[in-house]
Amino acid sequence: MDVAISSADTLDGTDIQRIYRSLRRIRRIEEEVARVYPTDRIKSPVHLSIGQEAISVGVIDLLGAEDVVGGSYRGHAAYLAKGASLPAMVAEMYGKATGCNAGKGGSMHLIAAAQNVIGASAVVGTHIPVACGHALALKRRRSSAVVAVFFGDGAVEEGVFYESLNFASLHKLPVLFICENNGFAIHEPLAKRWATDRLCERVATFGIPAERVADGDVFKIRSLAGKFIADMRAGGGPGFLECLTYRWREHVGPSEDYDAGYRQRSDLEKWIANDQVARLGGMVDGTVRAQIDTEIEQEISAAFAFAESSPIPETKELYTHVFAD
Amino acid sequence: MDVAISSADTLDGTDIQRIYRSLRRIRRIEEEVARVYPTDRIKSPVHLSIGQEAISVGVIDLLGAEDVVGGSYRGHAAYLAKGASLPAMVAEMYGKATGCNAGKGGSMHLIAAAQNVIGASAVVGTHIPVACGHALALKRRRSSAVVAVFFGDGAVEEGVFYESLNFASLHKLPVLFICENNGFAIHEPLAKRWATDRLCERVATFGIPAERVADGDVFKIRSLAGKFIADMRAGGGPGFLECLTYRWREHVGPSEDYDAGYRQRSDLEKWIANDQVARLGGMVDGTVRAQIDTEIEQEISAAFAFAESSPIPETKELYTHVFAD
Amino acid sequence: MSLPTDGVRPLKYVDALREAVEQEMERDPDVFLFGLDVDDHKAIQGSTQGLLAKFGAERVFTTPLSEDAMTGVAIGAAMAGMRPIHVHIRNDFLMLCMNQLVNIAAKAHYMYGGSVKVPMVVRSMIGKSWGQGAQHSQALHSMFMHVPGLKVVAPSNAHDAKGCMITAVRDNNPVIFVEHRLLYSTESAVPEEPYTVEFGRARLCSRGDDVTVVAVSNMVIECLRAQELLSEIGIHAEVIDPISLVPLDIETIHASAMRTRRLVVVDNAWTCCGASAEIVARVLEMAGPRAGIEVRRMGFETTTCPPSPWLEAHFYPNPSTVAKTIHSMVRGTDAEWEPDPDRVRLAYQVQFNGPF
Amino acid sequence: MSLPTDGVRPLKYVDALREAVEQEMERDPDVFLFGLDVDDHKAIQGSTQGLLAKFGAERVFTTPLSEDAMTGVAIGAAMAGMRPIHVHIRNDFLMLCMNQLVNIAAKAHYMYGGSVKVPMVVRSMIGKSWGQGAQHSQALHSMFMHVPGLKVVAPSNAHDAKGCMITAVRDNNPVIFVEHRLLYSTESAVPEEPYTVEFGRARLCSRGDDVTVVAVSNMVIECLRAQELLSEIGIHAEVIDPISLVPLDIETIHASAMRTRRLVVVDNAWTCCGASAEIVARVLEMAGPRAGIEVRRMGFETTTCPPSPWLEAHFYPNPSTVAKTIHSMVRGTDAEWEPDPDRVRLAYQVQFNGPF
Ligand SMILES: Cc1ncc(C[n+]2csc(CCOP(=O)(O)OP(=O)(O)O)c2C)c(N)n1
Ligand SMILES: Cc1ncc(C[n+]2csc(CCOP(=O)(O)OP(=O)(O)O)c2C)c(N)n1
Ligand SMILES: [Mg+2]
Ligand SMILES: [Mg+2]
Repeated sequence: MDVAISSADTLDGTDIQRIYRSLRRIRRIEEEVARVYPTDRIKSPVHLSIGQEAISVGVIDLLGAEDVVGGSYRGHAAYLAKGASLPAMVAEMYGKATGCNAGKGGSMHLIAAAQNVIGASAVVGTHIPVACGHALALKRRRSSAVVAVFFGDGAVEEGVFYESLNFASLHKLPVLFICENNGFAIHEPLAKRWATDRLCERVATFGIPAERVADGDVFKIRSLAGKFIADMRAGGGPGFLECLTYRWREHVGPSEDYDAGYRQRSDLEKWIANDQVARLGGMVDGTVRAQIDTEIEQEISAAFAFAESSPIPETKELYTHVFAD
Repeated sequence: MDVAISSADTLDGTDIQRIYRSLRRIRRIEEEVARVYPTDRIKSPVHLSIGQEAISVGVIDLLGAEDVVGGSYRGHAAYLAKGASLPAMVAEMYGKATGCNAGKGGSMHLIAAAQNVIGASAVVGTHIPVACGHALALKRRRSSAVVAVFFGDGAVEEGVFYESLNFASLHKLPVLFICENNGFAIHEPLAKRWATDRLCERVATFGIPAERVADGDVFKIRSLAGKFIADMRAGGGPGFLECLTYRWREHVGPSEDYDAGYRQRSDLEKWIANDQVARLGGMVDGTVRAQIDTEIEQEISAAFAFAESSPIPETKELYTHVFAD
Repeated sequence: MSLPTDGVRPLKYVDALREAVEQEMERDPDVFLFGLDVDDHKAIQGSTQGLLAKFGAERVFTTPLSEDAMTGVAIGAAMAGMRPIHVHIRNDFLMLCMNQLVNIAAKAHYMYGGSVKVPMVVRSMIGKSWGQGAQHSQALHSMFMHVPGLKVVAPSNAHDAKGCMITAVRDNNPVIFVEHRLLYSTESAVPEEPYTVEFGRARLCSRGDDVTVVAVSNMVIECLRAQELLSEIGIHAEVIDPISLVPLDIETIHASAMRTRRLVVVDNAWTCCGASAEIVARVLEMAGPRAGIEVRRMGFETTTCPPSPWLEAHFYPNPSTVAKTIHSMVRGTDAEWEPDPDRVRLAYQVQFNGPF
Repeated sequence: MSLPTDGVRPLKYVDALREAVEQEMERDPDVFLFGLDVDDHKAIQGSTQGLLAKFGAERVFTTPLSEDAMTGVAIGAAMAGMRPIHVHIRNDFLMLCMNQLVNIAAKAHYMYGGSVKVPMVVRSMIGKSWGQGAQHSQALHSMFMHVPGLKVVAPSNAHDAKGCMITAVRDNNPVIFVEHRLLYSTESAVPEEPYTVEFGRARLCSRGDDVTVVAVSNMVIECLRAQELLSEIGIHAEVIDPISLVPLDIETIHASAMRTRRLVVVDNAWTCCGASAEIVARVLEMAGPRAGIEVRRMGFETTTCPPSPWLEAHFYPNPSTVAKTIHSMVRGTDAEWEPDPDRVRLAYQVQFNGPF
């Protein structure tokens, strides 16, 4: 069964199932992180992706193993969508030796070199030029691989964002910039931070084609990303995607915070009504879906069990890796 | 006699004479700096304004004493146009105690607090947010004064430029940004540094009206600046002016450098043909002009003589002003 | 240093900071407070609570995420005669505005020949625990100490936090105000009235003849606890809190070290080119070769801060490691001694569980 | 440290830098060179001359004025397996990219659990004279020494410049490469072949029993001249060039100071929390209280660098002030001595007249 998507792309049932699985899996992992969080077994602050999964999933669905992904401290979704290890991620949050960063990074810096997840910075926006450096290396090596780098609406206020755009365009680097615009930096709304919302227009003046997806539609995101990625593989320069989205939970931590007064639950409700996990779930055959859901739960249980039973780092690990050999 | 200007403004003979005097004065001062330079009496690197005078003069002609001007290390023109002391400037270059910075700044940091010349940074672009801070103070104090800040085409590549634009627009600060685009940062042409030349378009996306003057016409510059300044005095936000121009001499130092290979003398010749000093000179009655020119020469001689005869700083001055009382 | 005693009540560090800023903003309309999140409901852990309501959005406002330009804005506003207090929620983020701080703020008064002043305060917090790790746990004050023209203060208790903040706001120079997150909830006796704590005068926190301990910021608390543990076995540590690092009251430290002949500097930071190096070097330069002062520096381990608590536990000096270091200096390295772990655990500093 | 002797010829520091980069770029296609102005006709005072022509614009290229992002680009490229050499014409400009260097480059290998490496070299020059003043004359290496994960080298002669550059390019960590503008024209014997100068091994520049002088970067030249002046009156200084500041060969310095009982550290930088503080503190920690080592730090005056030459003359240590300091340590403060000004003037370091 082929499904006609608003974006005019055509995806078959396998595609839909794969995308659903990825969305659902991330959602459930994050929910489980939130559930476990109060037990204090997670030893790291957590910036959950719940509600924003469609962006990572939509973009990364079209990337291959050799392609590169960089994200921010709110980077669980991108890490997972790229196929990096779930047990290693949970173990990292648990501060265990088996973590993807060996217990030395924490949830804000997830890395998976084998899957080309290049790590993340907790200093907003500062991973963007690093991603451009990866793109430069790919280009110099005549690779057809590309880089996708994710960041929030706060990151575009940092000067380094503009410096990076200019350089990436000047050198026609294969890097797709993706702004996950959830309208807030911590509790501060765009209105207090952005002079205007003409972001795509601005990025375009750097000679970078820029598109905006206002409704969180995973297929639109995927389709636009696909166009950019194809262009980049053909030697074109960078692309830019602004995706409006919504952070369902608090900025950091497991809970909701609609009582804090800085935003309204009614805004959440609009986004819940448009939830891509539920939407895609509805597009998958019930039996298949149940099967997928079960597998996800099993994978999650196993991952948390793995983290739980993993050894803590040896004290000497405090001193290793200060310098590389 | 009224002179009809291309920009449709009307200036009378006094205006033209004043503008001519300012242009000619700066040109001659800079030429004198260049002439004296090889004698080693000037104790500071010099980044001459020769060829770029019309920008400072055109903008600052419409500013009052209470208005504020900030510039870069290539800031002699702005300093002089704002009416700051010539003897103090020359003395500063000579490293004398009577210098505008008491011999502690040098040519790259000229300041004149009494004339609201707020100083300059030698780290490209980093004076731009400082100028915005002055504008914030003016606004908070309900002053109708405005700030004009000058910088080169290199400065707009620094992230802090964009951060400053966003903040200035967000807070509707009375600051006029003026980019003196002479096509080079030291010897590097725009083509190696700018992804595109859509600068004004980009600035406009911050909600800042932006205009470009391509031909160096002092009247156009003055007229556009006048519009921005009037808007700001009326409570409007910042404005942006990009002025194409040409640096006639080498980046730093007194000489020409057309033998270096990075640019052509033919480019200079186009700009010489369009020289605003000569142009305005031609608009002033010969006798008046001779009188102005003579006065300028006398002023310059006196300033250099003042610098020459000024005392050197006392050694203890090395240690004063590290902290303010 | 003025120490009024009327209207004194126990107050938390976080509230002392807030009160100082409130009183200065009342006193002087040129004082304003800005920085990311100063106006939200969390109010920088409460340290800016209520100020927006009281002074309005012109004087209390958040900013875009543009630390570099915002620092320039503070400098410009300060040069124009205002008195900005610029807040960063993390000390680590100061790396984004080093150029403005080092190349402009520190130098403006000097390079402009004394014709301008830059009266601004830069607040920022040092993080610890909760797995914040590499980029949210640094304490980089020594970088600012290195550059002439910047003042650096790191009050360790609520009283000094209030007094230093008032002094900082009134100072005509850029002041880097170093706060430690774990100090926020600590209480001390704080007068209601505005008062100043003079920069460049160290505080003697405990008297002792066996060793001089200079402790910076949060380490004052850790060292006082170590001092308690040691006093139980008859070792008497003189704990000195320099309060301000620039200017530094080296005379008090030097005089104490000349008496005790042992100097331990415990910084809440790395030691290499740190405040601890400076204090040790300066004391020994002053003391001369015949003083016979034994010196030791303690601080962050020479590594990156890991989030895993089992590793992080060894990253910081703590009452036990400080006490043991001092014990071995006083009683010799052969003398074995392990402070009672239960007593060590009683240290005020329980594991921090966030939020940031 | 390898010291081949075949094909040795006198070479200038600036050419030694160029040659090292050229040879490494030939050897390893992953090495590339970028930074503002590396490809123009001035070629960073000649230190990148000819490299564009030889290796092409993909491997030798200028950048926009975007120090922060360009540093991030270097880091990313390095993480991806390349070996960038990023050039800044001024040490002062590193303040613009402190965040990338401190919060990412220094920490990546550690915080990513060893799964990535960041092999990059950051070149930058220290300026002096020609009235460059406040923002073009700083030497901020101690800030980098403070942060674990960064290596810092400051070769003082052409031989070490070449060998250190080759070592730096091959190192798998970020290396801050500190150059002094006034060293560029100095010559020393440099082998034609590629060779490495090992980090963490100090060089003994002159032997002496009266005082140990540790000199950093350009100060090696100044101190050797001071040593000459002193030797004429029978005072013998042991001048040590640490070459690399991180890692630091403290053992060599310590051993020398234990013998001479006098340690003078002369840094080409401010002293507060500087390399000089670190070296003094570390030696005295190691030496213990009974070593009786007299210590002295010299460096920039604690002020901003002024452009006026009459003020600037007093800002830096020079052969005369170094010699006099040592003289008073060895012969006592009462012993008056003024080095012959003519002999002092013979110092290699004539007034620098630019260009930058
Ligand atoms: C440079 C910097 N400034 C401030 C912070 C504190 N901070 C942490 S997350 C955050 C919000 C960033 O917002 P955005 O980029 O929109 O990402 P989101 O959290 O919404 O995904 C801020 C301000 C930081 N980490 N880094
Ligand atoms: C941040 C920074 N990077 C590099 C330099 C070195 N530099 C000095 S002047 C200059 C050129 C700047 O060009 P532009 O802004 O166009 O001004 P212009 O000199 O053309 O007036 C450069 C790169 C500097 N001073 N500051
Ligand atoms: Mg956001
Ligand atoms: Mg230019």
